[in-house]
Amino acid sequence: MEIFGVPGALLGSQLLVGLINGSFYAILSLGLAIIFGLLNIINFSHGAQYMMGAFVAWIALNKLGVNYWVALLFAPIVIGALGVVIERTMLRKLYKLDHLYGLLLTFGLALIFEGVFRDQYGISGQSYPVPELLQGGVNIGFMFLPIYRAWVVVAALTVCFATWFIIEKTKLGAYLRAGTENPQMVQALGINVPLLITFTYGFGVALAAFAGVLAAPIYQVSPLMGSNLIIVVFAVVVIGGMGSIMGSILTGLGLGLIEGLTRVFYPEASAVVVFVIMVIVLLVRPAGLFGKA
Amino acid sequence: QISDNTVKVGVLTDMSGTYSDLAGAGAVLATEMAIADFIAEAKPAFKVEMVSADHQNKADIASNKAREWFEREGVDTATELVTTSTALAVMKVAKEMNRVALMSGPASTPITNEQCNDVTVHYTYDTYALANGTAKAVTQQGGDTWFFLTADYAFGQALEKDSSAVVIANGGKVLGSVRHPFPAADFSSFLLQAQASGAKIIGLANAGADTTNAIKQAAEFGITPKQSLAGLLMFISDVHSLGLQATQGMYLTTGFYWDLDDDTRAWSKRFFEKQKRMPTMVQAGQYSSVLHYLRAVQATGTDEAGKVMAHMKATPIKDFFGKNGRIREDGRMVHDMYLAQVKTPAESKYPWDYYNIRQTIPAEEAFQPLAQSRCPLVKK
Amino acid sequence: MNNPNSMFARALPILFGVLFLIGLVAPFAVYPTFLMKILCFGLFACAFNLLLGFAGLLSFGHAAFLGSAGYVCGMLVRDVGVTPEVGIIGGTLAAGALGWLFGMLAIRRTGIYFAMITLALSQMVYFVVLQWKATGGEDGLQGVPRGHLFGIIDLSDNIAMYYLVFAVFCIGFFIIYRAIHSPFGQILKAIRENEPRAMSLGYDVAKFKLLAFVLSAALAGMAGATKTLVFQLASLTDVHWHTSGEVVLMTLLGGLGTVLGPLVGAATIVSLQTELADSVGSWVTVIMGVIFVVCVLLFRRGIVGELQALIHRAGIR
Amino acid sequence: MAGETPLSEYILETRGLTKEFKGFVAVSGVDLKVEKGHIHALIGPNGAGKTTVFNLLTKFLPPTSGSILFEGRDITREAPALTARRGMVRSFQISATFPNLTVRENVRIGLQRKLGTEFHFWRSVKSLNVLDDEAMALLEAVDLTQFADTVTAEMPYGRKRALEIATTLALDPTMLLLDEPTQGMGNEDIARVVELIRKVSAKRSILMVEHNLSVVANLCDRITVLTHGSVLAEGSYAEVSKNPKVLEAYVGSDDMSDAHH
Amino acid sequence: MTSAFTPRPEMLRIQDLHAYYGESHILHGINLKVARGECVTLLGRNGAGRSTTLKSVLGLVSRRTGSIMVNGREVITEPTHRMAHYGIGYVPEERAIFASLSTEENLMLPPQVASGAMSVDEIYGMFPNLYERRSSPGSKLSGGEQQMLAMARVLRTGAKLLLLDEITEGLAPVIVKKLGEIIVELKSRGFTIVLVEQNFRFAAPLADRHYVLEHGEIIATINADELPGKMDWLHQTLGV
Ligand SMILES: Nc1ncnc2c1ncn2[C@@H]1O[C@H](COP(=O)(O)OP(=O)(O)OP(=O)(O)O)[C@@H](O)[C@H]1O
Ligand SMILES: Nc1ncnc2c1ncn2[C@@H]1O[C@H](COP(=O)(O)OP(=O)(O)OP(=O)(O)O)[C@@H](O)[C@H]1O
Ligand SMILES: [Mg+2]
Ligand SMILES: [Mg+2]
Repeated sequence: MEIFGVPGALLGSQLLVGLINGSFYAILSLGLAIIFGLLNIINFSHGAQYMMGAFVAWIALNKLGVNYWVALLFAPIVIGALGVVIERTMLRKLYKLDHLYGLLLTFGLALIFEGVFRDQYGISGQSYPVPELLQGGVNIGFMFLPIYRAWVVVAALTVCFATWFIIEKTKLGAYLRAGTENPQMVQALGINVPLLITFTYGFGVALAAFAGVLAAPIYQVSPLMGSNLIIVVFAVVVIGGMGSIMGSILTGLGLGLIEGLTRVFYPEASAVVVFVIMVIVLLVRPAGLFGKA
Repeated sequence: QISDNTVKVGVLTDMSGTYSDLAGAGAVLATEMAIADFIAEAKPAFKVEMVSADHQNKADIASNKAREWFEREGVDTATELVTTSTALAVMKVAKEMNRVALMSGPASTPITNEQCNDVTVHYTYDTYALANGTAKAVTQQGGDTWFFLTADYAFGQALEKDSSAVVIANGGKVLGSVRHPFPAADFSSFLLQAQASGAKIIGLANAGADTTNAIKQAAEFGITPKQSLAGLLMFISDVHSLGLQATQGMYLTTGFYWDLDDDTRAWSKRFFEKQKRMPTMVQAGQYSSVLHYLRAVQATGTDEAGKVMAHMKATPIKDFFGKNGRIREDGRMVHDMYLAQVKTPAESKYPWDYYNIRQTIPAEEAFQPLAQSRCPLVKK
Repeated sequence: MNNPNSMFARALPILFGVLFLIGLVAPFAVYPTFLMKILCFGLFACAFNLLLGFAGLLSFGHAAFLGSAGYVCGMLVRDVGVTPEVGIIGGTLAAGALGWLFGMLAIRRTGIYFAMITLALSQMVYFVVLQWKATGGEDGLQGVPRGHLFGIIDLSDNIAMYYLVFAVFCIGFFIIYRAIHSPFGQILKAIRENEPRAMSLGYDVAKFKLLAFVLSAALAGMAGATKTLVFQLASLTDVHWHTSGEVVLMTLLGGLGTVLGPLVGAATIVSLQTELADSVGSWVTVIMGVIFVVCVLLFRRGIVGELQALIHRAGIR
Repeated sequence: MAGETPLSEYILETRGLTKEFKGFVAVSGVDLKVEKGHIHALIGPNGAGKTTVFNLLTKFLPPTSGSILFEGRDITREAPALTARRGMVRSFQISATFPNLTVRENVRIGLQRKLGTEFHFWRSVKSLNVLDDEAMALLEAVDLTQFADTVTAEMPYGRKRALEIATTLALDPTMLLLDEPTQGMGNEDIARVVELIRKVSAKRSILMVEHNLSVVANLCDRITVLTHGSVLAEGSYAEVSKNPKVLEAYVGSDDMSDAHH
Repeated sequence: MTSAFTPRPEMLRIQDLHAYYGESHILHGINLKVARGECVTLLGRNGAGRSTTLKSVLGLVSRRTGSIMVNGREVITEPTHRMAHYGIGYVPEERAIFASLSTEENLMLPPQVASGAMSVDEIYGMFPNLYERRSSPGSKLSGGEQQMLAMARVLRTGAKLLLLDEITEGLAPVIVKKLGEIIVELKSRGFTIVLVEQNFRFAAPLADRHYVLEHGEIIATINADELPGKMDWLHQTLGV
């Protein structure tokens, strides 16, 4: 079977690969969406925090002998804690101001993080082995699916939907959503909003670090691994609708698929296709696919 | 005869970006070593100084800096210049100011073809030599069907074009290619297309992080070892960062390997002591080119570009790097290149023991023949 | 009159005069190419500031105008063989036209959505520049001759080139200054302050934003075209989103919504990039990062903004 | 009076005006007629749809069905700015000024349009100084002369309302739409604004939403009472205040004056 | 001074309260006390500082000095989110409805800080409009519906000291009347109420005492029984 001259099996495998990439987009854009939605901060250092997640895993493995599974928990905690410090010492001062300042501050932080890691570890990056349990792959008929990639999809989707559930369906989530709008009033109702916000930022950052650990065995762990990703992830968040949790998850997955298809039909354009989609979406639906106008 | 009685060497390189590991600080160190060795050996009557700057892989920064160096700081030669766009920009400034440009970092062949000029030396390698070395050897050894994974920009396309020609000339077939955006992180889609093509060899016409990620993911998807990868532009720094597990068995062409003979080992040890890494061919080439330049200045007693260039071209290069080296009229420095195969982890006995040298490609065969040159300087 | 605002307003022409004189003699004290770079980016940032600082629109794709004008100018001068001033005008018009196109698509959106549409559109421009043969792709458009101004004055002389750049800057700066202090600028300010109200007073808000956008794009293009002549090349860097980000930083560092701030910001960043890159090597990005963080946390009004506030306070006392 | 009579004595007319929000009908089939030169009030319990009607009239929302006629012309689908230029101008429920401009500049923004130079980015701002006399006259009318050079943000709330009205008057509108013009004001300010409205109503028609019935009783020629999106009653204050349905739905007692502040 | 003899315990006592927004000094030493079960009003012209007084109690100003005692406990150093736990409920003048939450979610949101909180059903009984619009997002409510919701929301917390800022603003007379009844009922249930009002007709019959503010200072304290005698003065000062 062929579709536009492309064998069906190849198309199938491309879609699957697209889904895998989509999982990364989903989990990264989810973190961004949470931070934007609840703090009104455009977290430009998200890419750097993703990178640091991967590096923490690498350092843990090579310097401390900590294995992948522990790192999967450990790295988000470490980087999340760093996020908490950043929020407490810096971001806190910016909430009343325009988004622009949050964006600039986190941009500056990204420069610092990337610069320091580059200086310490060079640019070419480090290899992180696939954990033993997940090595190899299975032949699923139309393609060879590395087990590790299958794991990535499962892990990412689980985390995404758990997060969505917490924010949309629990009381804690309701506080968060209300706190986004009018923190003073939520405080007046007796809720410790500053703590909530700190926790939220830490959590968003931890999500980035989690994605970083997931990515470590696939990509080279390198200081710039996040800097090119970040702009695409922004686009995902915008297409989904800023601040919409489900929007960013679904859009992340969907864009992964579309990008995968572009790589077959017009590979040169695969880097730009998400922006084309973004323009079209925003022209038709000004607040993004899932955003509230 | 020598302005200010000082010869100033400018190292314009990527200190912080994608190429900072293969050039960068290591290239600055190599320059310092070259200057120190030159002073020790020649006891020149003039002073030799070095300045360095980060061009951040941006052509405008590079040209701006080069211009400033030439105009304000009396720099006599701009060197290294990894990334073709910066190289092209600087060689024009050098021509305008009549200074010498020594290029050990950049890869593209236009430097010695359409864009060539008489103050530029392209020193270490170029895409033609790499394609020629790797593609030819691999095809001849039975890897006769190819599929290219090409970085979608001028350099990648040139590499693909040159390699395809070599493959076909040696009786092989090119089954297809896919152009990926530059830079890219995820190659699985492209690799799957390469896999679907059924080609024996997947040629990686890209560089740096793109190459390393592609190699890593090829292993992950079970593409290697069923199909083989040929890195068309790989440096020892890439092998080092990927590790032998992922790269074992790959063919690559290099202008230099630290563990080749006693001379290379001696120099590389000195380099290693300072940099804690073994030198790449760019860094070794940088040393060699600067030394060659300084010797020419000493010999001619001037820093005027024309005279120095004439002497450099007239004098064969014989050092640990430039085996059978000479600079042709198009500015191409030709020297022996090596076809290397990456060792298996078991074969590797000590740190940085990465390559088996399979073949020495003689200087005259390694590079694009003058007859094919499109450089106006070449009289036909 | 002790009103510090009016004191400031009266001091401004004097300040401009002094700066103009400094600009005239500067190339004899400072390296002209460096100055030219500052002026080009200064104009770019001023044009950007017209949009962000005075119309409240954050464009995250302004590099598209800088870059495309640069390429157009470069191709006109190099491949068509026109004189430099025609190249600059051509580049400016091209950027203005592109700005109109961008504006038509983006102007009805606000805030972060506006920023993102402009970013997306500029990424497409980047893609075109990368793919199109005529632009030289990754290698950039190299070897653009500076040529002879009006066919007479040889611009390969740095000093001559400098005065052209200086003149372009002054023209651009004047246009921006005028636009801010014009009937149009007044409405723009009103729109930024309270858009629904401006609409209810009968002003077609979208048209004003569009005009501001086109003006800003054209002036950014003017900077880009001039820059191409100065460096004799146009490269992908000019259309990359990093450049779009950089101009935001320049404007903020100098002082958002101040007349001179963007120039000061551009000068600071350009000098930092050139000077630091030589002295601290790979730490330059870290240092830049630290500067932004410190700026955002401590000097939010930017250099010029803080100075103004200082004078203001002194004036009150 | 041959063919030259206006088509109707109504300056503003709606026919079957309806607005649905996802199944919820906020305004249903409202026929509203505002006579030339009248001050017409729109009152009704909370959520009756008053603000929605206003938003429909000023094009901030598109109607689901029905039409709007202004001076006999169907303006249902016109752009908001165009409607404003036709002479129908609104004020907002929440004070709408340009906070960082001075009071004089605020008024000038309103005046500026008739110069036709609003797109002239090459012209000096001094070219607007010709408007200063007129601006001061308007400020005089609302008693804000001494604030002319104050930055608007620094003014007390009540004065901002006055400024807003002055800016609106600068357009010399034939019809004013006022959404709760006295909301959030102290009684002193209310009295001032009532006077102001009376003063400016001389050559104009006014439609206002107002909860303060003493204001309504004082000012309005005609009153339309809205509940649940449709018209419950219409008439003069005297008529409406005796209507038992109105008393029940809106006042909640049998004496309208109970509802005066 | 009849109330001085009533032995009711003190719920709120403010002494020498100064408050600032950024650089501007708004309150210049406010002193007032409210006993449990009392209703007092703060009167004054626009900008007199009535809202600011309420905000200062909650810590929603940039800086404040002086003393604020709630139930005999000094709270001026406490962060805002602790205040609810001392039994303070606040209805701000801008209503502060959570636009992205539905009416019902708005009502469900407040954590219960004390016993005696009203159930959602009780609330709906009190405000039938809210029941009708229970699933609309807060942003889609009419001005008056938002006002009702803001009032209802604070009753959900179980707070016993209510700070109410212009709650009748923009409400139809029917609802204003209803609110009056609600306040009377709340008083009878032992709630303590501080009311900021423009609508003097509404406030006068409810309050035990009136504080008149001007320029951030209390210029007069009028007990309910003194009111008739002070009407003229009030008219003059407030323009009532
Ligand atoms: N965008 C919207 N989407 C859904 N429902 C809406 C929307 N806007 C208003 N409504 C509903 O329509 C009804 C009428 O609202 P409107 O604001 O017109 O009332 P109003 O008469 O101005 O009341 P108030 O005096 O309280 O301001 C209300 O029940 C409100 O909840
Ligand atoms: N956030 C703020 N920043 C600066 N100044 C403020 C702020 N809020 C209020 N003010 C100023 O504080 C003073 C008192 O305001 P407040 O809101 O307490 O007045 P009020 O008596 O409640 O009157 P109103 O009827 O306007 O609500 C006013 O002069 C006002 O301009
Ligand atoms: Mg309303
Ligand atoms: Mg108030």
